[in-house]
Parts: sequence; structure tokens; C-alpha cells
Amino acid sequence: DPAIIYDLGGKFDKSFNEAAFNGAERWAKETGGTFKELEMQSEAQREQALRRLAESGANPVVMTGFAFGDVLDKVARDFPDTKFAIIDMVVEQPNVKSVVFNEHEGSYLVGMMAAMASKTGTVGFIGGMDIPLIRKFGCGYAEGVKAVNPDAKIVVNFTGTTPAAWNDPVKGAELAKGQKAQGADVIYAAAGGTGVGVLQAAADEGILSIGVDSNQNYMHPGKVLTSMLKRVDNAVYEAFKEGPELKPGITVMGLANDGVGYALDDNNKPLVTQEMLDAVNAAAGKIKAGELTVHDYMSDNACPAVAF
Amino acid sequence: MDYATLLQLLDSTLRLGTPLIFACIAGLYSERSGIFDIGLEGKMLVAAMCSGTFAFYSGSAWIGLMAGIAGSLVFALIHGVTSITFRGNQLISGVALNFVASGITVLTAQSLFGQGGRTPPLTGAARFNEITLPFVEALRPVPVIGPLYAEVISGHSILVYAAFAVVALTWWVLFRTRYGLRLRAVGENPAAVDTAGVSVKGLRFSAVLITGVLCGFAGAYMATALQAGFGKEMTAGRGYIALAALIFAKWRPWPALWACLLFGFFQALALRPDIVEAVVRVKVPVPALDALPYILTVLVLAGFVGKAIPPRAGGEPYVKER
Amino acid sequence: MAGTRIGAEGRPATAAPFAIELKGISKAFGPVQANKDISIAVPKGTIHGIIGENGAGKSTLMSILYGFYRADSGSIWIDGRETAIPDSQSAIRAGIGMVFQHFKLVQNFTVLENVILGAEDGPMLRGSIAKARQELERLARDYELDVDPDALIEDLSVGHQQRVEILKALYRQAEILILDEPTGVLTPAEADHLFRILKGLKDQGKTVILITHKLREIMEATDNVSVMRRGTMVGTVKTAETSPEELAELMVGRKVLLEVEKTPAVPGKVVLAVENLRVKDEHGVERLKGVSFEIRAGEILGIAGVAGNGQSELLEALGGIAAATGRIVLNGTELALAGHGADGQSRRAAGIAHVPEDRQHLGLIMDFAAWENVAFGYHNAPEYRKGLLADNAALRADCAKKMETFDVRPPIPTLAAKNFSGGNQQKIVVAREIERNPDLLLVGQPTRGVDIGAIEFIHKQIVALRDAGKAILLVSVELDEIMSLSDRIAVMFDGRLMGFRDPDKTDERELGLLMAGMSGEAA
Amino acid sequence: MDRLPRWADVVLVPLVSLLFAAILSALVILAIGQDPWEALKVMVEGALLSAYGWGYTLYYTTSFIFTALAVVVAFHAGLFNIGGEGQAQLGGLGVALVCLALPWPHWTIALLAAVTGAALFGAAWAAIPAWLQAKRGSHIVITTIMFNYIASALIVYLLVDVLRPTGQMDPATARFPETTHLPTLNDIPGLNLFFEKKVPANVSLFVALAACWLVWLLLWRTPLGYQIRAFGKSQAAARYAGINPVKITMIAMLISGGLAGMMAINNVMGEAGRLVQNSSEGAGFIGIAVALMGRNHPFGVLLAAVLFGFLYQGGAELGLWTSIPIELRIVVQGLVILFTGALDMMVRMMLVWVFGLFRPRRVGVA
Ligand SMILES: Nc1ncnc2c1ncn2[C@@H]1O[C@H](COP(=O)(O)OP(=O)(O)OP(=O)(O)O)[C@@H](O)[C@H]1O
Ligand SMILES: Nc1ncnc2c1ncn2[C@@H]1O[C@H](COP(=O)(O)OP(=O)(O)OP(=O)(O)O)[C@@H](O)[C@H]1O
Ligand SMILES: [Mg+2]
Ligand SMILES: [Mg+2]
Repeated sequence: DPAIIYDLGGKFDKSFNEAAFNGAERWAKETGGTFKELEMQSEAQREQALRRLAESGANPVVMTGFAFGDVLDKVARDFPDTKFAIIDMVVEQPNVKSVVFNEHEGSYLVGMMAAMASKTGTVGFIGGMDIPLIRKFGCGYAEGVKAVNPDAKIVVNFTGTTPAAWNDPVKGAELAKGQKAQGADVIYAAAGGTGVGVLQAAADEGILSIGVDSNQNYMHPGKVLTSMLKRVDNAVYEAFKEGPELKPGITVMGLANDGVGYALDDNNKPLVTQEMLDAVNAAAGKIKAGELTVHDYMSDNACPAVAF
Repeated sequence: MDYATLLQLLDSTLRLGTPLIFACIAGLYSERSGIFDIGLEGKMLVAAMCSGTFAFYSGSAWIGLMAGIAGSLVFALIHGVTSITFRGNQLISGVALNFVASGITVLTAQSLFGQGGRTPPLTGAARFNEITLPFVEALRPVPVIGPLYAEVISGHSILVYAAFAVVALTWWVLFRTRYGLRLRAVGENPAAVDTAGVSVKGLRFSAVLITGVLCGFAGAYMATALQAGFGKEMTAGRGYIALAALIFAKWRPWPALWACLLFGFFQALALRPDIVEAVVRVKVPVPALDALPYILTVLVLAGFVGKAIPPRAGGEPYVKER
Repeated sequence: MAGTRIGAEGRPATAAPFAIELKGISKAFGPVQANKDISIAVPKGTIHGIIGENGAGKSTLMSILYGFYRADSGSIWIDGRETAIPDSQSAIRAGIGMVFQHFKLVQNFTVLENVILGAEDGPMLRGSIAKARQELERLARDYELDVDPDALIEDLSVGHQQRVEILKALYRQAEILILDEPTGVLTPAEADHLFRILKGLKDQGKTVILITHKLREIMEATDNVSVMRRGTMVGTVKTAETSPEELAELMVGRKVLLEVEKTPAVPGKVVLAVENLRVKDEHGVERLKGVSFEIRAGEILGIAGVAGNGQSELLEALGGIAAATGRIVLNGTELALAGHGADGQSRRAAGIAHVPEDRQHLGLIMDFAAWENVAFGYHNAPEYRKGLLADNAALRADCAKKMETFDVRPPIPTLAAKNFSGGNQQKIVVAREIERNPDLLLVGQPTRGVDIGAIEFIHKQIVALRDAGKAILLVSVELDEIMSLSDRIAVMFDGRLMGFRDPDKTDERELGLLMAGMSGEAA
Repeated sequence: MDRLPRWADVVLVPLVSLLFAAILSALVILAIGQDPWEALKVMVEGALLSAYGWGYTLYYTTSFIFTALAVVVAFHAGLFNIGGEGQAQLGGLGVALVCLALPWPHWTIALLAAVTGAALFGAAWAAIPAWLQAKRGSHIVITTIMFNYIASALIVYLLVDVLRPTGQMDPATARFPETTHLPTLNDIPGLNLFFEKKVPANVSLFVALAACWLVWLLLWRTPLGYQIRAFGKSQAAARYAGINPVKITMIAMLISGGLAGMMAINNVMGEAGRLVQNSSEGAGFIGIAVALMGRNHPFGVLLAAVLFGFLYQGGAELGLWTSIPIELRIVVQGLVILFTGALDMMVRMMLVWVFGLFRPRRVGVA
């Protein structure tokens, strides 16, 4: 059986980990198979969790989150016959598949929508743990905003410097309220479980929010502008489907192969104008075609559109 | 830092300070009666879980609040039986109950909702929503006061205002009523109360139960006002910060209010390291801000900032002797 | 015995109804039978004394009357009616007030707050306080009981704190007032004042029960007296018809021989010289206010005084426990003072042994076995060590030997200290300290709570040590003990020594005056 | 007040307390709609019926021995050290600094240095609360709680801003060099017949066993231990005997903190090979339960630590293979602390009552 380990924040974070869970569930429903799953409780458990699943014969073992990178590098050597897949991190071992996403591309699109929806000309970004990966979201978003409105102001906050930042809705809510006070009327939350608090506070304060990873539009219908989809579910689904024959190596999922995108459904239809759709789809086309390159923060640890 | 930013910090301070105030005053009753309680954290957590759960099922924040109080009371009662009836070690009992609470809340919420120990999000009347005080719009143009009234004082849930009322009420009860006199006496010298013909156990149980009720408010506020539902370990050490505030305030109600607001302000600052950096012009690590309440409390305990003398009979089970 | 017996069995026909009658009260604490089938009757409007040795069961009996303990069997009758007193509330309702041996006051409350505590009118304080203020004024006028109603208890003297306790009882309209050893902490003058108050109460028709083991006070203040011994009631007599000698005999159960056999002292060279010794307590109050004296080899210096006049501080300063200033010279060498590098260890090394006043809290670790206690204070001594480790076998052997020499019963080194009786606990401490053969022995209250047999044994040991040419400082609140053991007597009052006396040329009256702070010349 | 025979006090009271905790836990499992018997089977299978299970059970046991001994030493000095968690994390810092500082030639030397580093850092973190208690009378329970929080903030700061290698995203130190890796039980000739695959339990286990013996020796066979115990029983008497309260408080807490810190050789050096956030994972608190359960005696601690090792490994298995959340073990831990630490009087009263049923009434006691 395949197995999946969710990172801190838990499988019901309504965001990153939940996307992974949904992918696994989809696989189970389609194939009738079963899978093992495990949620991390603390940093120090990662290794035991990984070993235990590999030891129990699970294959492949999929894990969500860059934080597994270091221990996977160690454990993968001890279980050469087991296949592993890691999301958001590159681990160069012969039995590991690494899946990374072009989050900056999806973020660019929702950034454009944010700028067009904003009446104040100020938009917000709330990132989870302050690491290059999340800055990559923020940077793409900022470029998208500036593409629509070069004078727009972008307020940026992160919820912490440790993995606890993924699961702190109180902080998310307080930061959202703070950003509103600074004029932001659309806030993009790229913060895992913390985003729940951001979306809640935005809804309470009567401003718009943008979800992340999973489609979070349903959480506050009519109050979430859109969600930046990161198809972790697809990645997990694919890995499970490949099973023990999982192909090692690096997979990059971007706009071009539907790895990222934005969510449109009944919940946010009234908020998204045709004008927005036209602009965003045009940009998406250009990116896919390679005519437009969104800056990847992790390529040079710098962002031309906004200062972190 | 401009005025608007300050207001925003103060607004945040009130929101974050409220659970501390409830929990701190809760601890005040118990400790004033001579029963140490390091189980505030656990009671808050249980209350948050119960209130989140019942608010979800009933759709009413008020029913959630009642359930939160009930859950917290159960734990308070166990602490009472352990430390009053069986004269157990109060500190150990508190530690133990915190663990039980930390585990049982997740177990319960997980078995009820299957969402990783979370309750589903609460909406509408299942939460204590923000209320706008009268004359906000009328006063808003007034310089300084207007924005302060509109941004900071108005626009909180009813429980925030209740917290302030609880402080005032506690002061009045403690220093103006018969119950308060006896409560203070039993924490100082239970034998004096006993020989005066008042039941030491009865007084102490009543105090411990009041602690339970107020922790119930604190937890319910967390789950149904500050946030929209219960989440694993959502109190995040607030019970201990409240305890620290209680010591910082030397077991007195009004100073407790200020201590909680101060610590709430630190929490608000820790959310906004950018503001801190702008004001002090050096990068202050967030962990330093997180640790500030604890460091201050240690300094108080050390007697460097005035000496904190706990109620004299605190922590000691009462055994009759002549 | 002489005197008219009164009480349940022999009530005089003329007596008014009894204010209190206890019938067949028994109470056991585990293996200790504190009260055995005790009956007693107290006529209304009298002062009734209860005497007995330490541990006779006096306090237990009164605590039962006050609802503090529940009797295992027996009944309580108040004003001729059987009354159940399951708790203090009921006792108060029945008109009983009690002043405990250890006061029950809230230290950081005012006098007023202490007085109304538990007797408030209604749930608000304001009215109660106003009423109590008036009432206190009246009581102060009627009974010479004035105290500042707004003073904090912690700022009051012991005598005033006691008045607050009495006021508390009167404020609750007590008709029957019990005082448990009220004079233990008072000077003779304060005690006289107290007795005047009690007489006043009696004249107002109130009934007073006075517990004490001081015969003088019984003779002076009471109308009737009941004697208790080892948990039983020996008898009740009219005070006017008895004598101190008879009471003493009743108390102890045999003729008491208060004299200790000893030869006259042969003092040698000065062993200990103390100059201007001062000690402050933790609140910064000076408790020992400049004390100077000498003790010679082969001499016992007795320090008499009411408890709390600095004797404890003197012992602690000499024993290296309490920080002090001044000079302590032992055998010509000046010793460092506690707080300036000295502690119990360096004192022992210098040749000072110390039998502390409170064996259970200072002298022994109650949970430790006897053999561990035998090393207490000397645990670093080389003969108890084997390399880095402790030589437990040597310790056990040493303990067994000492138990035999000092007739400790039962002679089981592995028994925990708490499982020995008080007298045997004391023997363990005395054995440990005396067997070290010190140059100077400090002894505090060596026979407190110890039975007559053990008293005689311990006294003999102390005298033997003196005869071996050692210096001994004896502190005791028992004048008899001081008079019979000492070769010289000094009286301590308010942190100072009031002059030295020769035991053969002084008497209890003179010492009593000194203990009250009156200078020897005036006496 | 009848008293219990000594064996009942030492053996029966903890066992009955454990039984109560187990019954309540079973009720909790029933209440959430699961089968306690199944749960127990999963726990036993996962923790005791395989080499893999033992590898983890013993790994946890090792950690708990250290933190429990820390509680024991402080307890005998009359001090309740709840700061084991913070001290263990600081110990981890000490281990990390030692391991990363020098190119150690061999693990034995590295282990010696790491033990020293761990003990020193743990002791240093205990020193401040100890000094505050000894000199300023600040309640050590409260100060050690505060120091747990301060420790975790300090570690976060160091891991994020100071010790994290550039380019690494998770807040952790670099990996320790290969030469500092401690042999795990499967690396040890003889033991590798049982432990065929890599397990986390490592040579630290033997250090822990040695620590048990040394603590016993210290407390009951040395003059220093005598002084610590005397001070813990009665501070007033200790002053009379010339036992320096400041010195004993400091020494006892330094030893206590050092022991808690030494736990880091097991988890940080032996297992993780780098320092991460919250490396101690609550073991500092579990030490309280283990010490109480073990009656504050090193031998009892050893037994109780195995029990809790089982509970922790078994609990992890529950989280893995059943729908009973892993948090069940925290509930059990809390209940054990409650019954052994705070309700022992209740348990004792019940036992006295039960004993009374079987004992003919003695007549004429006085
Ligand atoms: N709470 C208690 N638990 C156990 N034993 C007790 C308790 N109170 C008193 N005792 C025992 O009962 C006996 C009688 O004690 P009590 O205090 O009544 O004597 P007393 O006559 O007041 O002595 P003293 O003159 O020393 O005050 C003593 O042996 C004492 O040790
Ligand atoms: N807490 C206890 N536990 C066990 N046994 C005890 C305890 N207290 C007293 N005993 C036993 O009960 C007996 C009576 O004790 P108690 O203190 O009443 O003696 P006593 O008659 O007052 O003798 P002494 O005059 O020597 O003080 C002692 O011999 C002792 O062995
Ligand atoms: Mg008495
Ligand atoms: Mg006795």
C-alpha cells in the first residue's frame, strides 16, 4: 500500500496538506485501494514516521513539505527498495521522486485579480513561515499586482520563522486586521492552516481574501476572491497511481502542465468580472507559451516587485 | 509609528489580552484562597473545545459559552477534590490536569468531527460577533479621541467588555464583601477561618469553582470570539502567561488587568516585528518578544521589580492543628 | 485527696447549673489515646483551671469542646442541655469562645477585619465594620481590652494579639471563654493584666476555662481546678482547698523530686567568652541586643526567661545558625560568626555541640532512620567515611552503641526517628551531641515534652559532662529545671541579660521579677 | 490512622495508581467509540513484539531515564524541577555545539565531549532558577516553567538566525559529521543478532543505566547525597546541622539540570544527528510522571521509564494503525501523574481500607 505523511498543520488544514489528502482520497476511491497516513506532531518525529512507514512495507511513501528533505535524504538510503516522493523539495536519491511547483506563476495570476478587485490600490500578502519558498509565492503575486497597477501598494507579513507559522490562525487573523487598517482590501494568504484565520478575519472585516493550495472559495462564499491552486492533490494522486514503479527524479509542475492555477466556482463567480478573466487568461497563455516569465524568487533570492 | 498603527496595536492588544484577563482573574480566586493553580491552561483548553463543539451543534455562542464553563468546571472540580479533599500536591495536580486536557480535547474533537482535532468553523450566531458601540460615527471626526473610540474601544465581542467588568467585579467582591474577606483570610491563614466557624473546604471549593467558571469564559472567548472554532492546543500557553501576569500583579485585580494588557500588548507586538523594528531601529528577533512576559515575570519573582509575596497559605493543604 | 470533689459524680447541692459538662469524652489519634473517658463539670460564672503535664490531653479536650476535633465517644452538655458540637460554628452558636495556644489571626488583616471574620452581618462589609468598631470601643471600656482597631496584626505585640483573640470571642458574644496556655508567651506583668481581664469577665457572669501547667497561676486565678494525667482526668478540686504540692503530685502521679543530685561546681578556665552579641530576625528587628557573658570549664550556666526573649537567637548565634555581630571566643580563639563564614559545621569542628530546643524540627530528620540521625551534623566526619563514600556500616554500629549507652528504646538503628517517642527522640539527640565530648555544650529545653524518667536520665548526663570539666549553656523556660541544674543563672528579657544569680541565693520570685524586665536592684 | 506495610507503599501504591490511570484511559477509548482491548494489542505488538518496537521503546526509555533522574535528584532536595524540558533543549544545544565545533576523530571521544556539553548547558539553564530560589526565594516551580518558555524561544532564535546553514529552509542546525554518529543497538556485536535493522536506541542507553546507578550511589552512599536528602526533608534541621542551603540548592539543581540536559545525547546526537526545534518533545515533562511512578528511586525510575517507553512507542503505533489519536498517550501520562503524584493519599486510603478488611481487629491499642 502507498502511504502519505502530512506536515505540521495536519491533513485538515484546508490548504496544503488537505490538498494532498484529497489526492490520496481520489486515488483510493478510483482504485478501491487503501493507504496509510500519518500526521506530524513535532519536528523531532519526522524520522520515526518515515522509518515506520517504510519499515511496515508501505510503497511508495509520499510526504508533503520541504521540511522532510533532510531526514528523507538519510532514510532513503536505509530503504533502497522503497520509493519515496517528496513535495516542495528536491532530494537527490535514486529512489526519490521530487515534485516542485511553479507557485510564482499561479501567484502572478491571482495577483492580477487582486489588483483589479482592489478599490484602495493596496493589497496584502500574508505568508506562513518566512522561507524562500513562501517568498516565491509573494514575489509572483507582487509581480502580478504590479502588472495591473504599477502604483499599487503591497503590504507583506509573515506569520513566523518556524513551522508553527503554518498553524496559527490567531496570528493570521490579527495580521489580516492589521493589513486592513493599512488600507489593504484584498489579502492573499499563503500560510497553510494559518490562512483559515486570515480568510475568517477578512470575511469579518468585509474585505476580500485569496486562498491557497486547495480551493478555499467555499469557506466564505462571496468573500474569497479566488484561490491559488497548487495541485498537490494531482502530485499525490500520480505518485500513488505509479505505485512501487514510481519514477525517481525531479518533476516541475507549473501552469503549462496544470500544476498551478486559480479557482473559479459558484462561490466566487459574482466577484470575478469578465474583464478579470480575460486579463488573467491572456497572461496565463503568455506564460505557458514562454512569452512572459514570472520571476522565481528562489532562483536568486531576490524580488524585483516587492521588498521583503 | 503613526497614530493609526498605534491604534491598531491597541486594538489587537484588547483582543489578545482578553483571554489573559479572564484566566488571570480566574487564577486570582483560586490562589487567593490558598490553592495554587497551574492548570489554567488546561481548563481554558477544555472550555475552548466544549464551547466550540456545542456552539457548532447548537448554532448559539451562548450555549457554547455555557458548555465551555461546564467543561472547565469539571476540571476545576477534579483539582478541588485532589487538592482540598485529598490534600494532594497542588502543583502536580495542575501539571497533570494540563496534560489530560491537552490530550482529551484532541481525542474528543477528533472522534466527533474527524478533522484532526479541530471543530468545524463556526459562523454567524455560533460566534460572539463584534458589536459596535453607540456614537461611533458621531464621534469619529473628533481628533485623537474619535479614532481611539471607533478603532480601539468599539468593535469587540461582548466578552471583551465582560472581561473588564469581571475585573471591576472581582475588586469589589474581594475588598467590599463578606465573601471576599473570608476568601482573602483563607489564603492567608485557614486556621483563622476555621476557628471563626467558617468552612475552609467550602470556601476553597467555591474559589476553585469560580476559577473554573472564569477559565470557561477564557476558553469560550478563544473558540467562539477570537477564532471561529476550536483547534488543537489553541490556547498556546496563554494559561501560563496569565499565571505570570497574576504573579506580576501580585495577586491584585487592577494590577492584574494592567499586567494582562501589557502582556497582550507584547503578543500584539510579536505579531508585528516590522513595527518594533521601525520604532527601535534594530531588528528585534520575534522569539525575544515572545519570551518577554516570561522574562519580566522572572524578574518580578526575583524581587528585582518589587517583591511578589504569594498568599501565605498558598500551596499548603490545610490540616487542622492547634 | 483533700478538697471537695465536684463534677458529675459529686455535685454540691447549692451549685448553680453547670455552664459546661463533658461526659465520658474519649479521643484517640491512631495509637495515642489522647483523652480517655473524661468527665468534667464547670459551674457558671467561675474560672476553672485545667492542669497537666505536656501531652496530658488538655488541648485535645478543649478542641473537642470547641468543635475543632470530634470525640470518639462521650457527650457535651451546655447549660444543662445536651448539645452536639460537630464544628466550630456550633460551638460559637452555643456561646463558646476559644483562645488557642497558637493564635489564629490573619497577619495582614486589621484588628477589625480579624474580629468580624466569620461573624459579619450580611454579605456586605461596610455595615459590619461600622458595627464592630462601636462594639470594640464598648468592650475596650468594659474589660480593659484596648487595641487600635485599624492596626495590622503583624504590627502588634504578642500581648495585644492575645487581646484581639479575646475580643474576637467576646464579639461573638461568648458566654464561655477557653484560654489554652495563655501565659506561655506573656511576661508576668502581662499575665497579671490578663488575669484581671478574666476576673472582670467572671464578674460579668461569664465562665472561663484556663489551661496551664503553671501552678502559681492556678492558685492565683482559678476557683476550681481539674488535673489531667496521660489522657485521663485525675480529679477536680476547689482551688482554695488545695496546695501546689498536692496538685503537682496529682499531675505527675507520684511524689516529685525536683532536686538533681550534684556536687558543687569546680569552675576552671574560661571556655566561652561572649561579647556584645547581637542578632536581627528576618524582618530586621533586633532580637538579641548585645549580650556578654563567660562560661568556665566545669560549670553550667542556666538562662531563664519567658519564651521569645532572645534565648533561641542566643543558641542559634552560638550554634552558627543565626547571623550575628559581636565576639565569640572559645578557648581563647575568636570564632567567625554565622553570616560571616561560620555555620553549624565549623562550630562542631571548633568543639561546640548543640542540643537544639526543637528536636523534631531542628535536631532530627524525622523520616531518616536512627542510624542516619546519629551522624546528623557530623556526616562529614572522617570515621563515617570510606573514601568518597559514606561508611554506612560504621554508622549503624555507632548508632547501636549509642542506643545502648543512652538506653534508647527500642534499640533498633533502622527505625525512623518519627517512630520513637518524644523522650527517646531526645535521648538520640543528646547521645549524639554528648558522645562527641565537646568543650562546650549548648542545650535548649532538654526535657520539653519528656517524661520524668527520661528527664532524670538526661539531667544526669548533663551533670556528668560538667563534672568531666566541660562548659554547658542551658536554656530552659522551666524555672525548676534552671534552679536545679545551674551553677549560675542569668535571666533573659527582651534580648538582654538581666544579671547573674547564684541558684542558692535566689528564689523563683526574684527570677520572676527579672523575667518581667525589672532590674535586680529593685527586686 | 493505620499505616501500610512498606512493600505495599513501595509497590502497590504505584501499581494501583497505574491501574486507575489504565481504567480511566480504557473508558476514554470506549467513549470515543474504540475498543480498548484492540488498542492494547496494537500497543503491545508495536512496542514489544518486534525488534523494531523494542528499538523505539528503549530509545524513549533512555530519554525518560535522564529526565526522570533529573526530577528525582531535585525532589530529594525538596525542589520540584518542572524545567526538565527547557534544560533538555539546552542540553541539545550543548550537544550540537560540541558536535559541530571540532572534527572529532571517533565517536567515543565525541560522546564524552557531548555528555559534558549537554550536562553543562542543561545545568546552566537550571542554575538561574536555582540561584533565584536559593538567594531570592523565588518559587522554583514557577521560574522553571518560565524558563521552559524562554528556552524554546532562545532555541528558535538560534536555529533560525544563527545556527541554520545558509540555503536551508527548515530551522535546524547542519548535520553532525559522520564521526559523531553513535552506534545504535544494531551496530553492537551481540545485540545485532536481535536488532537486525537500524533502530534509534543507541549507546546512550548504557550511559542512562550508568546514570541510574550513579544517582543511587550519590543519594544513598555519599555525604553529599546525605546532605541533599536531609535538606529536602527539613530545611530548618539542615541549617542546624550546618548544611548550606544555598550550596545544596545549587548543587542539586545543577545535577538535576545536567541530567536533563544529558538526555540530548540520546535524541539529538544518537537519533536526529542535528538539532531541531522542540527536540525534547515533552520528555522533560514525562520525566515527572516517570519519577513519580518510580517512587523517586533510580531503580523505580528504570522500571517506570521502560513502562513509559512502551506507552510512547505503543501510542505512536496507535496513531499509525488505528483511528485512536496519538494524543491518548498524553492523557495516560496526565492520569499517571495525577494518581501517583497528587492523589496518592486517596490511593493509600483505599489500600488501608482494603488491608483493614483482611486484618483481624487488634484489641486494646493505646
Ligand atoms: N492531631 C494529632 N495527631 C496525633 N496525635 C495528637 C494530635 N494532637 C494531639 N496528639 C497527641 O495527643 C496527646 C495529647 O496532646 P495534647 O496536645 O492534648 O496535650 P496537652 O495536654 O495540651 O499538652 P501541652 O501541655 O504540651 O500542650 C499527645 O500525646 C499528643 O501527641
Ligand atoms: N508516628 C508514630 N508512628 C509510629 N509509632 C509511633 C508514632 N508516634 C508514636 N509511636 C509509638 O507509640 C509509642 C508512644 O508514643 P508517645 O510519643 O505517646 O510516647 P510517650 O508515652 O509520650 O513517651 P515519652 O514520654 O518518651 O515521650 C512510642 O513508643 C512510639 O514507638
Ligand atoms: Mg496543649
Ligand atoms: Mg511524649
